[in-house]
Formats: sequence, structure tokens, C-alpha cells
Amino acid sequence: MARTLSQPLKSNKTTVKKAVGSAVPKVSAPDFSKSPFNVSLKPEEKIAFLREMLRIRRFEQQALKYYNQGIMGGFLHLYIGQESVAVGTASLMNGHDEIITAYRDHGHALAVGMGMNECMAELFGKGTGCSKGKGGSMHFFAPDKHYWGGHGIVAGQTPLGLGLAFAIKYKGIKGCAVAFLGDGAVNQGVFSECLNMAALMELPVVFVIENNGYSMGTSLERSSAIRHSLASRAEGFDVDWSLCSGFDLYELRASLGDVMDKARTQCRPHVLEVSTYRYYGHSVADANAKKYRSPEEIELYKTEHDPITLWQNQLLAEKVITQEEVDKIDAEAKAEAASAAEFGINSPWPSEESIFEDIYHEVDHQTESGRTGRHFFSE
Amino acid sequence: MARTLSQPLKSNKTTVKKAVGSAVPKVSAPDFSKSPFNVSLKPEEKIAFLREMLRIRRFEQQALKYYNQGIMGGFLHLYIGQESVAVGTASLMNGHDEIITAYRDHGHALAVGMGMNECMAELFGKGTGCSKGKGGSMHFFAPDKHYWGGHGIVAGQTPLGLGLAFAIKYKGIKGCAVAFLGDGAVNQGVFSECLNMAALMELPVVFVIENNGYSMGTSLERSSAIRHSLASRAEGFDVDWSLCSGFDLYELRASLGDVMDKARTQCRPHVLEVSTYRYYGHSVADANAKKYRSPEEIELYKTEHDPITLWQNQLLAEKVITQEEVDKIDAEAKAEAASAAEFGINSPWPSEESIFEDIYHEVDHQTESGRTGRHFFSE
Amino acid sequence: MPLITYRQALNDAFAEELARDENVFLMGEEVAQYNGAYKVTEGLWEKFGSKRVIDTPISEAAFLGMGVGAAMMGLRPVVELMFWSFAYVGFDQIINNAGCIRYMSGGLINVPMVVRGPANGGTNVGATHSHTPENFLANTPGLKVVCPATPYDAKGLMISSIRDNDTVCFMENTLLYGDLGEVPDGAYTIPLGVAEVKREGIDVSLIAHGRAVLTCLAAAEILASEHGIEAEVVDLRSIRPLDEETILNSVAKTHRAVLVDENKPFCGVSSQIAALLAEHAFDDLDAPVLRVTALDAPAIYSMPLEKLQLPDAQAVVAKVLSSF
Amino acid sequence: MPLITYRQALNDAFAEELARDENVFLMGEEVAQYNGAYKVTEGLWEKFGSKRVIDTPISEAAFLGMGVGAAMMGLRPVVELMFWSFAYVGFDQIINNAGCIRYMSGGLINVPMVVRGPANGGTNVGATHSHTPENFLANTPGLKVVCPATPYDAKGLMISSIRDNDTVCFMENTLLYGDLGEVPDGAYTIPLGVAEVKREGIDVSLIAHGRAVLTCLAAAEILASEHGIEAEVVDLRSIRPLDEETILNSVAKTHRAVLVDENKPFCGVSSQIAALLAEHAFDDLDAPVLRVTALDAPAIYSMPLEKLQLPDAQAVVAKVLSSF
Ligand SMILES: Cc1ncc(C[n+]2csc(CCOP(=O)(O)OP(=O)(O)O)c2C)c(N)n1
Ligand SMILES: Cc1ncc(C[n+]2csc(CCOP(=O)(O)OP(=O)(O)O)c2C)c(N)n1
Ligand SMILES: [Mg+2]
Ligand SMILES: [Mg+2]
Repeated sequence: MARTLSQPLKSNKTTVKKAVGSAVPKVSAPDFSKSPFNVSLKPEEKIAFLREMLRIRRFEQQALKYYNQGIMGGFLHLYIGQESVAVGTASLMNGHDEIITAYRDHGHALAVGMGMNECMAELFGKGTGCSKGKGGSMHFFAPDKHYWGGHGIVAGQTPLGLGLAFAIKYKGIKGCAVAFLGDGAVNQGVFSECLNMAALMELPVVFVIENNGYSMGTSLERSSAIRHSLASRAEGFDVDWSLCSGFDLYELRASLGDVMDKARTQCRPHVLEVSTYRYYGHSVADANAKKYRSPEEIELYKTEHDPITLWQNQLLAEKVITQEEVDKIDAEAKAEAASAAEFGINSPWPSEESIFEDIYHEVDHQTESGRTGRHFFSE
Repeated sequence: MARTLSQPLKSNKTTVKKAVGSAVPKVSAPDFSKSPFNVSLKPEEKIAFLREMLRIRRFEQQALKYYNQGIMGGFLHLYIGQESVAVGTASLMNGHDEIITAYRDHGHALAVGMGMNECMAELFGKGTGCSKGKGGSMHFFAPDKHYWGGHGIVAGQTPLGLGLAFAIKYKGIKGCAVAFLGDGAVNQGVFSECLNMAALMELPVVFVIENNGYSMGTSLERSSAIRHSLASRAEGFDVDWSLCSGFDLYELRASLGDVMDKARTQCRPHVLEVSTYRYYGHSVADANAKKYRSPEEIELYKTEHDPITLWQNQLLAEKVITQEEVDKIDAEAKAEAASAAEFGINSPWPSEESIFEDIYHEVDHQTESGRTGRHFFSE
Repeated sequence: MPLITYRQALNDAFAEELARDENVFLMGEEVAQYNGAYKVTEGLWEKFGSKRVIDTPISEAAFLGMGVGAAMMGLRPVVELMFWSFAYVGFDQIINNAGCIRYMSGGLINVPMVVRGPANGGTNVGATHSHTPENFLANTPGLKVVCPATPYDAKGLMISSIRDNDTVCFMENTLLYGDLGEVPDGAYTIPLGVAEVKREGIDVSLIAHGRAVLTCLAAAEILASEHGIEAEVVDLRSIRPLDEETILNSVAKTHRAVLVDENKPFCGVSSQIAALLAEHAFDDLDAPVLRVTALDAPAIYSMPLEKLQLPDAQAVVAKVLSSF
Repeated sequence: MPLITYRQALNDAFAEELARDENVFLMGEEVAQYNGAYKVTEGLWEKFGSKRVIDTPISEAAFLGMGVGAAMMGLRPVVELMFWSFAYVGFDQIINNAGCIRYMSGGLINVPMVVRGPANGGTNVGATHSHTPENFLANTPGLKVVCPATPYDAKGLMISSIRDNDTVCFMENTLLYGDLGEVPDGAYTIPLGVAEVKREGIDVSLIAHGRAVLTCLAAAEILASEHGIEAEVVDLRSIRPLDEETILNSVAKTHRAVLVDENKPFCGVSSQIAALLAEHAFDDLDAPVLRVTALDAPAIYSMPLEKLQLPDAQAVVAKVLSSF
């Protein structure tokens, strides 16, 4: 099956909105490293991005190992291949911004600063997990880090993102909300509803479509009818939109930085479609991962468009880092992941009583409201 | 409040799709009476359209009288002002086409040939009603006339329209499905889902947005963010779209005839936005009908853009009809409506047993499946 | 105490809470400029402005979800559904987001939202507009469900619901909006999870919620005056949390229960009360647990027939008599 | 008889009905080219092609509604929900369109559709993916609900459901897909609304549906071998229509009922059965009606804890013993 749509997008490298159907302008790709969001980056910051991407990858590889051994439950949706998107986004958050994503959420979690231990423990279903073992892989949360999860129902998080933006504006905060969704998720009606409401209410929300070309086993062409791009659907709702490659961290930061700023300062929503790719199956249980796309295709992305390799090479070329330093960072990431796995394995299970905790705030806090009447109807 | 959006649309008088945001071409309005759909109309046919529109109006005015007397229940959403749309559509149906609409459904019902008696009896909640008194104003159906209702949940009928189109294509019929919805209904997510699926599956469906400028008390501007038009949202889903005025029956027939043909022959979906106007409140119970829009605005539409007056004047100008004949037709329509009201009033209520009929097909037909197990759980 | 309508009691609750807590806001279709399809929010937009009283497009899923998102951030949305029947186009947002996020986040998040609107049959608006989903919603641990029967309860329960730190599904009734009752000025709360014995009796317990409570009270009068039967009427008020104690105490006293419910019978609220009694009042009961529910058919349009579909006092009386 | 899996039994039912009736078609997410997320439709796209086995985008509301529209026109859609949990984004289409259109049209229309997919907890996929809405759906007059526990029942009930002229909500279970059972080749039907006594007994009736039936059978073995108690196991199979006669006959014989249910307890299917018994088996019962349900909390992710949330044989045994 020919892939075209999630290959690094050639067109529309700027974040300027394009009229639907208009010819793609022949601009030579700008040098994104010179964008205002990148030009003043300190070497340490650039290196930190590399570290964060490597940490995500090593974390997930470690998790994969245990999942395959059958000692993790449920689903495991790996983010490997897409790390630049989460890391780039987190790097642009200003302390007043809020983010939310779907079930492919480990990358965003680590990128905003959640610890590997709590995340790994969650995967093992342990009481020390970030969600006390109640949420699992799809449900990582860290409100204190402005990270609102981790949501399993496709596109169900998009109106929540709208609500985050609403609250930001209501409270008079100079921030924005970034809500991620997949290329399959755009076909849930609620996302279209969100576009309309975001525009009508002038909410500071950026919807980032992480277009990895597939929703489960269905290629973009088979799930979405479009004339130009998924993002261009926003046009019909008077929402600005743009496309960018997610493979190059500079480009992602330049594009997203722009639109997040616009959201913060002008209270205007935006849809940014980011081309990216996942190397593994939809979830680890996806036995067909190599059937609906060719091994060659996967290989091409791994070798030509890996965001970590690209960034690493960039930093090497900029002489911001040496190969030895890269290796060291990677080794540290691996060690951290291994130790997180240890932590997870050695952590206790949640207590049996905890089954009835964290359902009602009022019950948990034993307020009067929480003590009145029967709340639970099994013994 | 300034109205702009449902005034007779000046732009885009042809059914040719326009690129979003592109300048409206300065074409002088074509003479729609010369369109292939109109040019060969016989005088009797033109007169029949007038009669149908008048019948709808007189029917509803009659119903209104009894509703205001409190002897009809529920909601009564009047179609008055919009009659041309239903009549124009029905006049284009080829015997293999199917239509479906929302709760503002009397016009479509009469236009496809349902009798005034059964419709009026339904409003009175009588057993002789088209839905045996079970559906009421919002739920008229006549599958034998290719009319699939009458649906109360906003936009809930749009995927059903998709299903009608699906069945048409599946069965290899050379027809199309026309699904109506309002300007407020476009903001239900399911409609966007339908656009995507219609394009992907290449279904012969035409969505007709009857844009009367308001969803209940909310003007289009306050409910829908758009750059060009509601219909132009279809662009993002690779669905063709166009706009037309619904005030002029020639224009409506020319525009809709075109796209229905395209749907039938090419199996391509289309969204047609028709500008129209309702004179009464959202429903008769809408006490605010004159608050969210000015009496002057309503008056303007009634005097300048009434589809019946316009058509009547057109036929008088064409000398297809005389004023006397018009008056006679109108008198007949009034008499028919009055006699339908008589019929409704004098009809019996549904029987008490009928409460448990028409729930399960198998029970109604006392098949084995309908006789096995308990189906109803109250005495 | 002033005599005001159920509608006004709710309106007062909103006005007072909007004034008290700037995190409270109202939203929904036609709630602001139009004053609400049933005028429950009349005058509030004029008084509190577009920031606090917000009209939405016809996009229930999105605005319910927006409410959840805003509530996660500490705001207190009061979201109107024009009818609870329309909840089904946004059901996922209520069940999975309002209902499950706290659990899935291990308690990091709570969703202090009220979703409100009328949920009732009896107004000839047909099957799709007459749903009563209190049973569905109360099935979901994480959600609370409240169904007031009187103006007094409506105001006190609404204020409690707005102040509650969990999501409360608040079910009103278009047939009750015009009912008058005594309601004090100023704020007062009625805790969720406390039923009220609205009439004392010794011979049979009539257990109900929402408008069915009024049906029971009317039936109780008939039973007393015409049949010498003193019925106790228990108004559940809150479905989840549920005041099982008051129910069981009443049945322990009367030894007979007739459950009256405008829900459809299969897995309705009264099924749950019956299950409670079948387990925990087994020795107290002198007779089968009987139910009077909405007839088990979609709501019919026809005016006189829909009246037959809902429990009325005569049906309750007949059912009670059949139990002796 | 060949020993095949529950999954294969369903697959055979589809293959046979697709071959028999050209109005039958399957659709849903990943049902065609991917062979189904749980491989229930494996091989069917290859065999019947893209006209009959159709992949959809992730647009449940639209494709459920499309199914209704197609069924109104006489086709027989079999619509897969990857999980029944996802029904909530398309709930309106099921309740209001599939469920109410026949009534609202005065019987002019019927909707011969099957909506199917797994509905169960127990696989560590968290609260949003573990819903069991059979109670909600069976609450709606107009819908039918079927929950097979065995491969044999799965095939026979599926064929009946596809041939049924009303909408059937068919609930499978990912934990059962691999279960083996004897299933005849070729078409056979099991009527909806007929329960099966899967084990005869005289001391107590265990009443259940879906996977809980297997839990009951396991419990019954333990009760017999370790406690000398002979439990009768009634498998409801179909929730609506419901075979009340078989339930009442069993309880009339055993005088004791323990209801086992993977639904959440509040207004779950077992609440309805309890209500039935509280009304119609009052004189037959020697003990309170007891229930073993899913714990009343959202489904938890943690592997060992989720096991505790669902009824298991030990819990059923303990509950039965407590009844004596
Ligand atoms: C409403 C709903 N329908 C179906 C699913 C099952 N499902 C989970 S993820 C997925 C594919 C989503 O693909 P995409 O949006 O492209 O995100 P990606 O997995 O590529 O990150 C599907 C169908 C679901 N979780 N929710
Ligand atoms: C899902 C849903 N939400 C809300 C309503 C209440 N409602 C009925 S009609 C209507 C306005 C629809 O306006 P529009 O689509 O423009 O159609 P019109 O009434 O103008 O014909 C609303 C809000 C409903 N029936 N269904
Ligand atoms: Mg994808
Ligand atoms: Mg309108």
C-alpha cells in the first residue's frame, strides 16, 4: 500500500494558513533552527531534548520487554517514533499552558516531567503508580505538571482540551491548552464540534493531530476523506490550521511555538497537523502490525526519519554534543528505565480497600456529603 | 440584530463548487427557468407546485389554530415560509430516491404525497394518524412514498440518510437519498462524521441544509463559526457543496436537480445549503419568536421573499395561471385543511392496547420469536 | 416563607451561587439570551453577563466535555441539557469522563460539575424527548444523581449539588416547573443521600422519586380517606447516594412496599429498590414488593394515551389495595 | 460435534448468514481487512469482499445510524462495536433510532439490525473499556439484548439475531472468545427469550447471564462436592425478551436465589431479576434474594485487583452458604 500522507510533508512548511485546494507554494524550506523559538536555545536545552526523547524510547522499550513477558496487563500503545512531538511540545509550555492527549500517552507524560518510576509502576498496576494502579498505560495524569492525561476513548479528550482552554481564559491566565489527537480520531464527531466551539468562543486551544498515517490497521486514506489535509478541515470552522513535520524538532518547535503564542495572546484556536510515524503496532497486542504496511515502509522511517537520530545528528553537526556524550545520555536513560522497572516490580499492589477509593472526592475526604447515604452498592 | 446569512444568497448561484475563501465571482444570476430541470416543465406541473405549497401553508395554519386552542399536544414546528424547499425536492424525486428530515416535517410529508387527513389526525394524536398517534408532529413517516420521517433529535436523521443512500447503492438502484437538516444541526458531530463517511464510501446522498438563519433563538452567527458558508465545511471532507436560494422554486429545482443527478449517476455526495426563512417561532410554544429577531426582519421576508408569492407571481407573469385560478386553488387548499381538521377531530383515539403495539415487529406479527419470553415488563 | 415555583427555586439557587462563587458558571443551549427553553435561567444572563451565563451551539458532546475539562481545572460548571433525553448524544462524556476520570487518575482529579435539565414524560413530546435516565446514570460509580420533587427540595439540592465536589446529574421535570411551594430566601442546603418521609403512615410504604412522589402523596390521601389505609410516602430525593436506611426503616414499620417510578420498569430505579428490599427487608415484608412504573413502551405522543403510560394516583391506589 | 471456539462459532454464523442472505452485511472498525480487532470476523472480507464486509472510520454514531437507515430499507446490517463500551459515543442512534423508530412510525418501519461486540471487564483495559451496558439497553422497549455464555449458544443466538426483524444488541465477551465447545456444522437457531437450565439442582437457583454463567457452574461444582448443596444454574441467555417462566420455575423448586451478575449492581440486570422475584416469587422464597455482582467501582487497571472486582466461584459459594 502506497504511503504518502504521513511522509514528511513537503508542503506548507510555514505555519501560515493555506486556502484549501490552493496550489502548494514552491517555497524552499526555511531554516527552522533560525526561528525565534529555536535561535536562542542554549546547548544544555538542546541536549535536554535529546535526553528526553531517549528517556521516552528507553522507557517504552523496557516496558515492552515486561509486557511481552505477560507481567503487564491491558493495552500498551507505544509512542516510539513519535517522541519529538511530545518533547517539542513540553519544551514550549510556559507554566500556564495545559496539555491533554489520548491513550498513547507515555511520551507526553515523561516529557512534562513525570517520573519514570511512577509511570512504570502504573504499567505494572502497582499502588505506587501515578494513578495508583487504577488507570494503566492509557491513563497517566499529572495535573501539577499541567498534564491532564491519558484518555482511552478516541477523541474523547478533545472537548476536555476545550474545557482546559475555557478555564484558562475564564481565569484570565495567559496560557493555552494543547490537545493531541490521532489521524483516526479526527473522524469522531465531537472533534468537529470542538472546532466550531473553539472558534465561536475564541478559546486558546491548539489541537495537534499526530498524524502517524494509521488508525489501528487503517491507513489515513481509508479512514479520512480529505481534499488537502486533515488539518484543513478546520477551515470550514473558521479555525486556522497548518502542517508541519514532526521528525525535525526544530520545525516542530517553530511551528507549534508560533501557534501556541497566537493562542495565548490572541485567544485564537489552531489545528496543527504533525506528520509522524509509529514503529510498533497500534498496541503491542497488534498482531497485524506488519500486515497493513510493509516492512520496507517501517524501515524507511526508522532509517531516514527517526526523530532521535535526526536530532542527535543535528547536535553533533552543531557540535553541541559529542558521540560519547550521546552514548552516556543513552546509557543513563537505559539505566533509569531499568531501575524504574525494578521499582515497579518491587512495588506493592494496591490494597483491596483502594478499590473503593478515588471514586467520589467527597467520600475520599469523608466530608459530610461523603458520609451521607449509601454510595456503593456491592458489599 | 443584523441578519445577513439567511438572506437570499447573492453569491454562488450555480451549483458549481467554490473553493473556500475564494472571491465570489461576479456572475449575473442565471435564468434558472431555463435550466434543464425547469425548461420542460408543463404548466400543470408548475401549477401543481403552487398547489402543493399552498396546501402546506393552509394545513399548518389550520393546525396552528387548534394547537393554540390547546387541543393538540407536544411541539408544533411550523414550516411556513420554507414550503418551496420541500415541494421543490419532492418534485425532483424519481421513484427511486429517498428522503428524510428533522422535526419540522409537515411540509416534506405533504409534498411527497401524504394525505392531509392522516397528517392532521396525527397532530390530534388520533389512531387514524399516519403514525397511529404515536409519533406526533415531529414523526411523520411514509416509507411507501420514500419518506423516512420526521426525527426529533437534532441531526440524528443524518446518518439514517447515509444509510438510505447506502442501501440504494447496495441494491444497485439508480436513486439518491436526500437528508435535510437545519443550520443549527450542522454542529452536531454526527453530521461531520456523515460527511466523511459519505465521501469515503462514495454514497449517493445529498445533504440539504435548510438555512433559515436561526436554531431556536440563536442566530447562525452565534451558533456556527464559518469562513464562507455552512455548506463549505463539506470541503474539508472532500464533499462537493453549493449554495442556493430557496425562495425561488426555479433556482431550487435547478440547483438540487443537478446535485441529485450527480449523486444518482456518479455516486457522489453533496451538501447544498438553501437559504430560507421561517415566519413563526421555533415551535409554536416559542414565546420569544419576536425577541431574537426584529418584526421588521420577519416582515421583510414575508413581503419580499415569500416563496409562494414569488412563485405565484412568476406563474402569473408567465401567464400559466390566472388570479382566479390561484384563488380557487387556495380556497381548495383551505377547504381541504379544514376538512382534514374535521377528520382529525372526529377520529377515535388510539386504543389502550395499542400502547404495546408497534414496538417489536416480531410481537406485532406474533411470530415464534414474538411469542417467546417476556417482552414487556409492566402489567 | 415565600411561595415560589420550582422553576423560580432553581433560578434563585443559580443566582445565589453565581453571586457567591465566581467559579460557578452556567452553560447550555438557549440558557443565556433566550432565558432558557423552560425559562429556568431567566434573567441570569442579563444579571451576570456572557462570561458566566453562556449559550452553546447544539453540540452536547462538546459542551459536556468542555464542562468536564473546565471542572478539572477547578471551575464549577452548571451545564443545562435542554432535555436529559439529549444526553445520549454526549453520553460518553458523562459516563467516561465525568464518571471515570477521578478513578483512572488515582484521585488526582475531581469533576465538580452539575449536569441538569428536565427528564420526564407526560408532555406529548414523543419517545425521543421523554427519557428518564436516572437509572443509567446512577449505575455509574463516580456519578451522583438527584431528582427533586418540590420547590424546596429543588433549591436546597441544587445548592448542594453546585457545591459538591463530584459530578451531580440533576433531574428536573417540566411538569413540575410551575408547581408552587414554600421556599426560604437565601441559601440553604439539603444533603445528597438523605431521603425524606413526606408523609407518615403505618400500613404501607410508597417509595418514589421526582414527580412520582406527588403521585404517591395524592394516592395516600385517597387511601386514607376512602380505604382507611395510612400510607407512608418516602421521597428518595437523591438516587445516588441513596438513603437506604430511611427506606428500610419505613418498610420495617409498614411491612409492605409499593414502589412508584416514572422510569421504565426494566432495570429502573424501582428495580434497584426492590432488590434492596428482597435482600434486606425479607423478614420485614408481609407481602410481595409491588411496583407501579411507566408502562413499558416508548412514550406515546397521543395526549390521552400518554397519561395512561405514567403512574397516577388511581393506579397506585389499585396496586396498594391488591397488596392487602 | 466439532469442538470449536466461541469466536469461531460466531464467525461460522456470519459466514453462513452472509452466504444465505445477500441483504446481510457486516461493518465496523477493522472488521474487514484487519480481520477484526478480536479476529471474530477473520477471513470474511477475503471471502465475501468489500461490499459485504466493510471497514469504517472511527465514527460510531454515524455508522450505527447508517446501519439503522440501511435496515429501514430492508438490509440486515451486523454492526460491530470494537467494544460495547464505545456505544456511548453513538448511544443516541441505538436508543432513539434503532429503539424508537418503529413506535414513532406507528409500525411502518422496523430495524432488523444486529449491534454486536464484546462487553466485559476482566482484561485490565480500564474503566472506559469495560462497560457492560446490557441493563441500559434492555431498559429500552424496542431493543432486544442477548448475552451468550457458550460457543453453542453464541452461534445459535447469533443466527436468530440476524434473522430477527427487530434490533438485537448482542453482547460477547473477550474472555470467552477462546473457549471451546461443541457446535454443530450448519445453521441452527436458538430462540431469543428462552433461558436454559445449564445445571439441574434442588437447593438453590443461581441465575446469571454471559460469563457469570460459567462462574456459577464452577461454583455449583464446589457447592456439590464440598458442601452437599445442589445448585441449579439458570442461564438467561437473552435479557430482553426474558424467560421469566424458567426463572420462576427454578426458584419455585429451590426456594432460594442467588443472582450472579458482571453488571454493576445499581440497576443491573440482577436488580431486575430480584424485583421479579420480590414480586412474583414472594411465597416461594425461603431466604432473601442475594446478589453477587461486579464490585461497585469503575473497572480498575491493576491486574490482581480487577480479578477481585468480578464475581468468581468462591464469592458465589460464599454467598450461597450465607443464605442457608
Ligand atoms: C470511540 C472509540 N472507538 C474505537 C476505539 C478503539 N481504538 C482505539 S485507538 C484506535 C485508533 C486510533 O487511531 P489514531 O487516532 O490515528 O491514533 P494512533 O493510535 O495512531 O495514535 C481505535 C479504533 C476507541 N478507543 N474509542
Ligand atoms: C441533540 C439535540 N439537542 C437539542 C435539541 C433541541 N432542539 C430542537 S430543534 C433545535 C434547533 C435546531 O435548529 P436548526 O437545526 O436550525 O433547525 P430549524 O429548527 O431552524 O429548522 C434545538 C436546539 C434536540 N432536539 N436535539
Ligand atoms: Mg494514527
Ligand atoms: Mg434553523
